[in-house]
Amino acid sequence: MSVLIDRETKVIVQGITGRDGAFHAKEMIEYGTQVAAGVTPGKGGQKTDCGVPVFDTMEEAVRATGANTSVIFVPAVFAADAVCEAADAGVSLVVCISEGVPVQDMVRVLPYLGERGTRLIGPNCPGIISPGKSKVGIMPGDIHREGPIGVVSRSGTLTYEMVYHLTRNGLGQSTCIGIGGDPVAGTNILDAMELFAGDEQTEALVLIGEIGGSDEEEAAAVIEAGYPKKVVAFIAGRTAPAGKRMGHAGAIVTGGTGTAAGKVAAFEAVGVEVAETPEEIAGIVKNLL
Amino acid sequence: MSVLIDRETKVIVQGITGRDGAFHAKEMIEYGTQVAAGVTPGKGGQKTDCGVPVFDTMEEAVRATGANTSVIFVPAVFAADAVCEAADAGVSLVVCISEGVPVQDMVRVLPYLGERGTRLIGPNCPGIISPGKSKVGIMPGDIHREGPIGVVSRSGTLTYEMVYHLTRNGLGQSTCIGIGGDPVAGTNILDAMELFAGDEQTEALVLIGEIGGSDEEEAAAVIEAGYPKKVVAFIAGRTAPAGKRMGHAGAIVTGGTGTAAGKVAAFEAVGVEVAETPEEIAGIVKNLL
Amino acid sequence: MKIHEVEARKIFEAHGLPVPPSRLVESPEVARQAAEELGCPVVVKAQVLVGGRGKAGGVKLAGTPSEAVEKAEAILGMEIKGLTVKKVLVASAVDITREFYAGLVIDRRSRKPLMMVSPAGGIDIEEVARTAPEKILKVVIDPMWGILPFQVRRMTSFLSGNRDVARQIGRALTALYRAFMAVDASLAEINPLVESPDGKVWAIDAKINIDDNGLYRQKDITELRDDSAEDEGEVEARLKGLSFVKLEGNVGCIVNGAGLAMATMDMIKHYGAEPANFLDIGGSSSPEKVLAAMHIILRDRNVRSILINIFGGITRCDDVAAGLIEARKQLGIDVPLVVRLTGTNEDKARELLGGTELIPAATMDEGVRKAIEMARA
Amino acid sequence: MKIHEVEARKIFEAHGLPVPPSRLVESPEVARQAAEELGCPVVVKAQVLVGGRGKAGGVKLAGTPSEAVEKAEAILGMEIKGLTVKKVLVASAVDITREFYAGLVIDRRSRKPLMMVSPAGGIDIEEVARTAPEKILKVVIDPMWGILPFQVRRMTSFLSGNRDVARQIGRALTALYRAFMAVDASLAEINPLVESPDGKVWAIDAKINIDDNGLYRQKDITELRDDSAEDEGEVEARLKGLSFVKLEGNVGCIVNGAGLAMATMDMIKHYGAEPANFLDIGGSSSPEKVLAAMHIILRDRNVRSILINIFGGITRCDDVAAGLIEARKQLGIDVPLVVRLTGTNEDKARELLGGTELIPAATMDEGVRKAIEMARA
Repeated sequence: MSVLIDRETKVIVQGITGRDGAFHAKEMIEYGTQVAAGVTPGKGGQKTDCGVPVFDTMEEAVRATGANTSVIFVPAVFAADAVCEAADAGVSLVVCISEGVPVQDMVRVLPYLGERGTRLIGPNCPGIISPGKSKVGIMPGDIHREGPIGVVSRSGTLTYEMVYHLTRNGLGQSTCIGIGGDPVAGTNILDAMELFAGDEQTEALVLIGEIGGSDEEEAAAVIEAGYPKKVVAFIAGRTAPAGKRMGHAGAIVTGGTGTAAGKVAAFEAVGVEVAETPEEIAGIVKNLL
Repeated sequence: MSVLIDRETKVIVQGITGRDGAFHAKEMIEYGTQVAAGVTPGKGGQKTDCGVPVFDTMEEAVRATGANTSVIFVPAVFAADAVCEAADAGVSLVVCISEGVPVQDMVRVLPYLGERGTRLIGPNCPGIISPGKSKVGIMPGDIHREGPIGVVSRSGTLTYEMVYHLTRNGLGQSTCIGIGGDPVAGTNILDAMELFAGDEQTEALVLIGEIGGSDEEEAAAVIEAGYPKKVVAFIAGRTAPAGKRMGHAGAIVTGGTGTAAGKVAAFEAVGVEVAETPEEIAGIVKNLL
Repeated sequence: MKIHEVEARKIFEAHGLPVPPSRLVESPEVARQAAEELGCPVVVKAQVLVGGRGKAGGVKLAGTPSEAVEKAEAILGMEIKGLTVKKVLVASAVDITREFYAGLVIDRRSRKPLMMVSPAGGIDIEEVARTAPEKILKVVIDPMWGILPFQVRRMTSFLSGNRDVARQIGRALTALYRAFMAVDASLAEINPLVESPDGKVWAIDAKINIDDNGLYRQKDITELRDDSAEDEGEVEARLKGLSFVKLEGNVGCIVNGAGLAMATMDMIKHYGAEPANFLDIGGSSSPEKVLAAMHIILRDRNVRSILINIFGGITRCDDVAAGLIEARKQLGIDVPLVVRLTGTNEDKARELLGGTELIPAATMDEGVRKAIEMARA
Repeated sequence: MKIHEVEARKIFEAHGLPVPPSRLVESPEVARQAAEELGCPVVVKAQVLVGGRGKAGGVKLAGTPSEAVEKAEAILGMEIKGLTVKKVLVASAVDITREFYAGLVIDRRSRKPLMMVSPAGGIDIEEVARTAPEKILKVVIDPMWGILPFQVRRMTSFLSGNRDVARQIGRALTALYRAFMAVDASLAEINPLVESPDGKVWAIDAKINIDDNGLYRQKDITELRDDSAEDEGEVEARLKGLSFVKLEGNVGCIVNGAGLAMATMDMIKHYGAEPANFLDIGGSSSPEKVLAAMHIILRDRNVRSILINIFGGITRCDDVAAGLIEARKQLGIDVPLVVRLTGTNEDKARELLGGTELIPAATMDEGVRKAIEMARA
């Protein structure tokens, strides 16, 4: 199996004529993803260099192709509109790569999606990859291999670093979900854990957390209550000072909550081993399996 | 069985110290309904004549009693707030008797309830009765008898008239749901049909429709697609002129849509017999069973 | 509640819709002045609260101030669907290249505001829906967001290929939505929204119905209510808290509950007669309401008999009986009254009415048949 | 983005919160004038973008204009958490009967605005949360509705038994919410909201943080940014589109991606040294960004070595290498650079860097260890 995306996933790229959209549409196609269409208002009727038809609206693109997923590369200012347009057009999964989306936009976007039964990954995320099947995002495909490890992460390049070590040590991945670094995300660590809980391919889960919020603490509580997969964790930001935003809008320690130490302790208290460096992760996972 | 309410239903009366709220709380208790508490802001700590404790907020009332249902008698101006308060406090069913709620309030109330998984009946409705078990509403209890007929109705007294004939002819009711006469209601005919579809006690359903909207036409389509219960209908407003609101905010024929003739034809086209007078209903139901 | 075009124009304008300037006038001479001030050509439009003014000759173009006087003379005093025209609007006329339709209602299915636009403006939208549904685009609007940019794009590109015109239409649609929400409208319509030869977009007609339930928070609009544009009985009913609609038959009826009232009318028709009215006295009805109801029905000289059909619940039958007795005393009642009272305090009511000439009926069916019989006698 | 109290007060006031009058002054003499105009007593408050001003002696009461001068003299020029006080606010002092706390954030769990109120105002709310959590009431607000009346009732009755005070608090909370939403705030706080002996409610402190992602539509607020109140390196980083946070160690680092940058810092610590900074050059990094990053890090005289840790994806390793070469040319680099480049165009980068004195590392682990070694050398 795998979660969220597989060989059947049919993708529309919103913002396909932009620099990033065009580049990553090509990369996704090369990886083997079914990129069915692109959308850029005012550019309908064109085709991209890779032969992907471009439509003016999501509604037309979905009607013409039957796509079930969209990935968004539009500037942050237009991102909320693009997400709502995708949900309205009926896709069941939206992956928003765009970063810089105001949090108040997300506060309104999420109930809108909820009413329509659409899942959002992101914003400000690297996307999703089910190695060997489909890639809907911007991660380098070649560091991944198909296998039994699920990955859920709040960051981008750190995930690549971790996956690189997993793959080098023969630990392929079922699906890697980059949930993004914003404080309000469409899918959080708990939501992603729920998805992996029912996936047969996944034998163990690597959670890559960081400072800010309490997703990791809540994940620990879920694990304590009984979670069907083995879990290993990594927490970035042990040396981050309080009150400073560390790049990601969501990575900030406020008033003693959201510290790396608290998250590490929460995991260790429920028997989840936490790697101290990215390289360590592979050894820990191997010992578990 | 029965739908929505039964002997286990625990009710909070919002607006219990008002004239209507006080009167009907008493009537409900006399019918056998478990009225656990009442809420009126500023009157917390009192008890009603029937010994029902009054709280200032729904949150306190639910916490203290574990009630799962509320029934609202507050003036229309405060109704949307009361419905949201009930949903926020965690009850799963809210019955809003209040009439005169602005439709734009309902437009905002319904997504609010949707996010919290709360069902609303009404506004501007007589409520629900599962004869012999529980009554959460304002209908005269004594005209009802327990039995195999489900009733869904957009009106109040017309329903009593119909139920009166059913009961006199030995046709008891599983549950009667008065969904209310407003154009935007928490539960419409289709939603109610879905509830009855899974109810073992219900053998046949009486749909009491009226002019305005297209609930009845959509119900006919559902029946055509295969509905597990036998259905009989009545449509009020065959003589209503176009463009005039007939009492209920929702009872208006606009531009040739929502006519009684159209609704009758839609039902008859799918084999649903439509009674011409309220008295006829019992005979038709008897022939079906 | 319906409001006049002139008021709807003001509301639209206040929310940023481009509306041609206009003057409301009550006499032909003032129409001349208005036409001179605005500059001709002007349109002279009857202000009545019914549709189809155009077809009825209530909207006319005037090329000169004198023509404006003529047209105003012709329209003022005209009867349109039973209503006398007392005021006309004199509005700057706009040359028309294209006509669009834009309307908003609350959609019962999605339970949200629904915007409808069509490039076939200027004609009855129900007609377009019947004959060319592909010419109507419907967009459900989320009240948390208002119209989203992608929705504006869908609608404007459906209406116009011209980018500048599309931009103006987009702004107009956004303004229409804001106006709709701000006044608790149940319907807001621009038909037509037009494009002029110089590429400008104008709302040259305006229609707004207000949700009666929202009126309590729309004080400004409540003051706009024009009683003179409504049936007298309906105005009186509203003031007394009753729901009343006048019809053309001769069997009057007083009922508690809208559904039962409609069913009563239907049954009168079913047994071969015509109902004179719809009248719902509502839930917890006092004797005063019954008295008011009798007063309203007795205005109608067509009425030959009256059926009182009550299924008591919250409504107490003895209250209704008391009201009827009071009405007999106060009003000169010269038509037979058939009374069917079932439910709460039915026995008390029977006692009160015993010995009067009121005609009792045990069931709704019997009541209807007796009332028809009386009306025919 | 943090804004000064004086600006937060203006925003609150514009949204209807009762805020005592005040003047922003930069010299003790102007403080006298302000105190005379406002009437004594006044409070003199340091305007710095850090918390804990009160504890640091940055907030003082003055009973006379001369005292105001004294206090302003004492506070102006003071250092609070590394920032020099350049301006003070002179505000009318309010007598206090009770102190409340009211704050708003975006709640990560409900993904909605969350209002927190407490009758234990005036002290650190985190402290209250730790020691007496039952003194904090949290209410999730639906952005479609804003604060609903029942929520206002819950909060006001939690704070005050006095009906008039509760009514004023209710209005203040509603205004606080409006202000929060209007300016794209990520945090808005009144601590304390006070009741005075005459039963009036006042917001006597004001704190607002703005969501950086919302700044593009908050032009007025963007202009309020006070660069002088921030670290110079952080200001430069922001202007160049980099994320930078200065720390106290001596191993500098330049990384692509916030998570990897944190992990790099953590690993420096893990191997026994201290990171000098957090620096994320972002996704599609140009040579110019690398140059800017080097410039920012080299400001810091503590830095003994710099690790460049890149996991190329969108970021191209050759771009980073080109930036490094340019930096070597333009900047006098006197510290060793350890370079770990993996991923897109890794080979090209290696070619570019061949023959330079840059120290290559094959893995992150090796890079960190080499950088620490160099720093210690």
